[in-house]
Amino acid sequence: MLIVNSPVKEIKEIQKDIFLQKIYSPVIAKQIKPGQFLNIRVSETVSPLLRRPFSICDVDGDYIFLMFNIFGEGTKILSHKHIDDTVDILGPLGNGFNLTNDFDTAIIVAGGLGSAPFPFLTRLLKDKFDIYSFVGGRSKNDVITYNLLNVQTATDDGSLGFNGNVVQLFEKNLPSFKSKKIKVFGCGPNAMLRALKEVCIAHNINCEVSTECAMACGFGICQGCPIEATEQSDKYLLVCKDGPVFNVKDVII
Amino acid sequence: MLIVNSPVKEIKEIQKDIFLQKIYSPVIAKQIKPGQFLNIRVSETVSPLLRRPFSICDVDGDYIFLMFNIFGEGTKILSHKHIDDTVDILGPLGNGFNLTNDFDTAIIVAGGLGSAPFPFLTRLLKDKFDIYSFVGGRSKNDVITYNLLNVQTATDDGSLGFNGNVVQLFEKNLPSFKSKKIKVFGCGPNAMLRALKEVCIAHNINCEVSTECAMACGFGICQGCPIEATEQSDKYLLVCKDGPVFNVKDVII
Amino acid sequence: MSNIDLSVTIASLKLRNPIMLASGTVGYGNEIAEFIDLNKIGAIVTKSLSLKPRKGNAPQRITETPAGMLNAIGLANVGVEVFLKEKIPFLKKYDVPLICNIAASSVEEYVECTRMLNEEETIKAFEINVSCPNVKDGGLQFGNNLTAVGKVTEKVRAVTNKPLIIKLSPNVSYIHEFAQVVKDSGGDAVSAINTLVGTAFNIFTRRPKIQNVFAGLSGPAIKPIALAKVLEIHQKVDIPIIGIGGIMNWKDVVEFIIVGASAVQIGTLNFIDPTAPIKILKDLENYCKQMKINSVSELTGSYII
Amino acid sequence: MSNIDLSVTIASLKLRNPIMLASGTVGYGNEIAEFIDLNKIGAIVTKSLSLKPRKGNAPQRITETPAGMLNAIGLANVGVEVFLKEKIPFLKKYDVPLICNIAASSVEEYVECTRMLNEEETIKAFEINVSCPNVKDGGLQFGNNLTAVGKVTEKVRAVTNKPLIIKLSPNVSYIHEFAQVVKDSGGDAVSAINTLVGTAFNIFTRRPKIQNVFAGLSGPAIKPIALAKVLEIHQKVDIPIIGIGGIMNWKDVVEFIIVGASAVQIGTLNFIDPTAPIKILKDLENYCKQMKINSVSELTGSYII
Ligand SMILES: Cc1cc2nc3c(=O)[nH]c(=O)nc-3n(C[C@H](O)[C@H](O)[C@H](O)COP(=O)(O)OP(=O)(O)OC[C@H]3O[C@@H](n4cnc5c(N)ncnc54)[C@H](O)[C@@H]3O)c2cc1C
Ligand SMILES: Cc1cc2nc3c(=O)[nH]c(=O)nc-3n(C[C@H](O)[C@H](O)[C@H](O)COP(=O)(O)OP(=O)(O)OC[C@H]3O[C@@H](n4cnc5c(N)ncnc54)[C@H](O)[C@@H]3O)c2cc1C
Ligand SMILES: Cc1cc2nc3c(=O)[nH]c(=O)nc-3n(C[C@H](O)[C@H](O)[C@H](O)COP(=O)(O)O)c2cc1C
Ligand SMILES: Cc1cc2nc3c(=O)[nH]c(=O)nc-3n(C[C@H](O)[C@H](O)[C@H](O)COP(=O)(O)O)c2cc1C
Ligand code: FES
Ligand code: FES
Repeated sequence: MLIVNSPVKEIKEIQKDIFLQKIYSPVIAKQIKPGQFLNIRVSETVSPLLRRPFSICDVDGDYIFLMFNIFGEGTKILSHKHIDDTVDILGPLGNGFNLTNDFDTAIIVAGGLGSAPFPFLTRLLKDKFDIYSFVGGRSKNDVITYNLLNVQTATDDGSLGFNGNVVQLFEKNLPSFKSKKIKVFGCGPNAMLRALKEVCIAHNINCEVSTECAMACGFGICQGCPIEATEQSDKYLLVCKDGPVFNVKDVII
Repeated sequence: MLIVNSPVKEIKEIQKDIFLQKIYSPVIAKQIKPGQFLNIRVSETVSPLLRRPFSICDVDGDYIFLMFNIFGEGTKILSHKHIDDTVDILGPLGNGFNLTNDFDTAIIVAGGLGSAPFPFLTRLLKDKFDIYSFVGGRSKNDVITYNLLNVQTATDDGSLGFNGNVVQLFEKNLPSFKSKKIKVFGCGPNAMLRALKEVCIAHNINCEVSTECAMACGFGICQGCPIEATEQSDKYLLVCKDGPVFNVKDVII
Repeated sequence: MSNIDLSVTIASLKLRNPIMLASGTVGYGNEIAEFIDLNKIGAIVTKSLSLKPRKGNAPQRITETPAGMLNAIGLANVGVEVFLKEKIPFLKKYDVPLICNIAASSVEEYVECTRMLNEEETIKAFEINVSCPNVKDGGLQFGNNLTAVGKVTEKVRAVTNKPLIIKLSPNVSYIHEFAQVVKDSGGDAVSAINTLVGTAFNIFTRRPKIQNVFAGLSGPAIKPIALAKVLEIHQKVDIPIIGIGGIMNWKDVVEFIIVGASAVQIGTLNFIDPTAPIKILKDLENYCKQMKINSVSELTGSYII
Repeated sequence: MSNIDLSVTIASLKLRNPIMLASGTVGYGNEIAEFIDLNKIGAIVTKSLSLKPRKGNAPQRITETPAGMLNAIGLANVGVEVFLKEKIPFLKKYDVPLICNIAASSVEEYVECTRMLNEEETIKAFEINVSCPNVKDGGLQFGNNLTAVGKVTEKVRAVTNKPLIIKLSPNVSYIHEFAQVVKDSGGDAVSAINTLVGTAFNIFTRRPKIQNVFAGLSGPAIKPIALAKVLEIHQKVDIPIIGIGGIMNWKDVVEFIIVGASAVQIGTLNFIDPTAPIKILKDLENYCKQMKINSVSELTGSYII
């Protein structure tokens, strides 16, 4: 964990309303792993006051990438940064995806901005594993397939790909992975993660999801980010410290 | 009085720490008079919350100019604007200098950033009147002579021009205006304005000063900007509405 | 024309919409009328009036704080007589409900002010400021004292039949107790909240930034506190509430209404954007459309807890 | 090395400097130790401890507000026993005064917690949280009730000789009355302030943003209020004050000290910049140099009004 002021080097609108920000931050780039996140202070003023958590989207040499849409004030300010304006980064945070497990095929299941952590995961896994990506959204504009491999898409309104949600699409395709040792990596809205958990548990599939919740500190001192554990019930887990990546077996989403 | 969102077109550091900002704002440019001011919202966020008052420094065609230094958060944000970023302007505000009086020679007495309103005044008066400018500051770097005419300078530390304050310099030069019908226009810190008032009243010179104080609204609804009147004592005058320019005879500075 | 009903009712006071302009943040209406059409506003509340003119505090009266501002104007106002003679004529030209806010340093003065203003038909209601923290002889002891608030309400009630609104102090532990006293003493509604007591010092001179030392905190900084006070009253006392405190946009207005306000007042925002009240009205209407709400009054206290 | 004396004394508690880390904003020190050298800090205050472990409130527990944040953590903590067994060993490694903050729902529980912790020599003082607004069975009634605060102080005083600090609720009209009761009941110092009661609602779901509905407001938004409370106490009661509320930088620290604080606590800022406490120390020293102040304790209550 460190705090570094890093210059923005590029901001691209990779598709309508979705921004990719390239930041020069060699030390973070060196340390961070897929599934970890950064807590970013977008302004020196008190508005917004708190840092904003963002998944590490990708790493390329000394550069890191964030992916976001304009949700509120913080992301608006972030999207308006000029080249060489700096952002104040606290990270790397959280645990990241567990990549040591025994699997030969990685399956990504992402809803909406849930695609954010997966370009980096894909980059690291693609030479050693088979990767299949199921990507969904409410509508065509919400589906983000940027830098993913072997993509199949789903939209709630049928405007792109499969007409339905991405977990249904994934389940429909499950039979094709029968001969593989698969591991699922999920990220997206809670409702989607719940559905994904159900499917994976029903089919006894190893599945990790990156969860989201309101955060203040991002590193375990505020107790602001509880998530209910499946087992021990006398205490909550913390999304920022014990997660954000959890095995679906371990938490109640 | 109107509210307009106007784009910044140029920011120049005219001397160390002193910025001149050129803004495209045709309607304001058309209406505003020297000595009036603008109340500017520098950010869409709540930080800073209130508008910041600035004298109109100059007008050129459809462009207006502000002059400022980095004092706190508001002026810092203002100085960091990029070209075509907008500022939210409320104005013109206040009364401005009274130029209908009977005088043939205008004398400007300015301390520090008190020079701000005078480039515009000079521009409007220079073809019809003689103008002499006495400009002071604590030290060389604080003396702002930008676009002023017939300038004599004073510094407290003697690093430039007369060694002493600008009011002393002005008083020393008074004899040279004996044959003229002079009017003095002053702006600067309160201590300076008090001294100027004393000199002008002692010598029975017509003198208007642009005063400053904390403001919220800038147009008379908050009652935040009282200044004590010389005459009637059952109520305060408002700097924003009754001023910011006052005849030194009318107010207790 | 839209078919959303924005009108609201507070006791017998009918307003075309719930957006009022708060006391002390619009003077007597003259200046803000240059920016907005007062006829479109729900109601305008005057600067607090006292029996005699008050000069107010010496400068400095205001300073900015994080997402807020402190003020200690000291109730500078023209006094009831001058108000009636010189300020009412301007306001008569508009078709906007006028609410007179009254501040005083004794129960008798509250009653006397009300009596003098009561005849003027342009005045549609009274808002009694028991909570101004900046007047040393009045203010605090009234607003933070249940008995005093009860007594003021009762005595003023006795001299007017116009809707009587008591503007409550937030500087108390349980504001609903005050709302209950107002109700029990014959008041028709409460306004919540007035400013919170605050201060600020210059660290180089070690002097207070505000000449009066203690001052009133307003602006978005106080919004969460104001919302909690409104909700507390709504949960415990059956009385119409006018929500005030840190409103910056239509979303804040909706939030106040959801937690229990029948109408709201806009204060500090008028200094920053005097056109905001009108913009908010449009946005409020859009919200109602989007949420399929026919009448904004349905929203009042519609929280789901 | 500099020749500015930053050390301060609060009753018998000697601190190397006035910068403490506030309860609930640094856990038990483990995480923040990755960012700063705890040995340089004036003191560290633990998350409120209760007799038994507390799971705390269900999510959502926090939300941002203008220049502030609301929290209703619900005093999630490991409990006194686990604290002694598992958390103290880490803290023992540092030479930083440890202050145990205690929260309870009854006078007996306060006393019992204190008794259990009193033997542990690493603990240099107690801070009694009578003012947490988020615990329904405890909290509010204690902090806003003079008699209860007096009783807790007296009973806890009876079981410890260590410095006893009572952390006051700001949700009262006259906080100095509480400081006076603390003094009269044997307390050594007061901390002011804890969070203010606030709330926030989602306008589309109409549900509270915080699961507990009411929550505590902290951050720069509350600084002017906190300063006024500290000043009020300093003007009326002769007791050491620890100033808390919205500190974002060294200037805020100086402001608190000028209005009467002997030391300060940094809360929400730790979430935003955990290295800030150390930076503030340097800047505080520079300020003293610039102002020709030899000992920071000279500054306490040095306002000129
Ligand atoms: C581990 C993690 C990784 C993330 N990765 C990304 C990413 O890669 N790209 C991206 O666009 N977004 C990501 N997010 C979400 C992102 O943090 C929010 O979109 C961002 O905070 C919005 O800030 P804002 O100021 O624009 O919006 P605002 O309108 O100001 O809202 C943000 C506020 O809402 C609260 N909040 C944030 N998230 C939640 C939530 N899930 N539930 C309830 N309240 C919440 C916070 O307290 C915050 O103060 C991630 C969140 C987490 C926790
Ligand atoms: C009529 C008028 C004209 C002005 N013209 C100019 C100009 O042309 N150029 C220029 O650089 N500055 C000018 N100023 C001063 C300018 O408004 C301040 O420098 C500016 O507000 C600083 O804002 P900030 O956010 O940078 O500083 P901050 O540190 O945020 O301080 C500004 C805050 O201090 C308060 N404040 C501002 N002025 C005073 C004061 N005189 N006394 C006490 N408190 C005060 C305000 O409440 C404001 O919120 C003028 C002021 C007035 C009233
Ligand atoms: C400069 C100023 C002057 C005020 N004067 C009065 C007043 O005279 N009477 C009164 O009842 N409230 C007065 N108030 C309080 C406001 O009406 C309102 O209750 C408070 O500012 C909170 O709302 P806001 O956060 O929207 O400003 C004043 C507020 C400000 C900022
Ligand atoms: C997330 C959070 C948790 C807190 N938990 C506690 C607590 O357990 N006990 C306590 O006495 N105060 C607690 N506080 C209050 C702080 O110690 C402090 O009094 C308050 O936040 C004001 O200071 P600040 O504005 O610097 O944060 C908590 C504050 C926050 C923000
Ligand atoms: S965000 Fe602070 S503990 Fe997780
Ligand atoms: S600044 Fe508001 S009345 Fe002058």
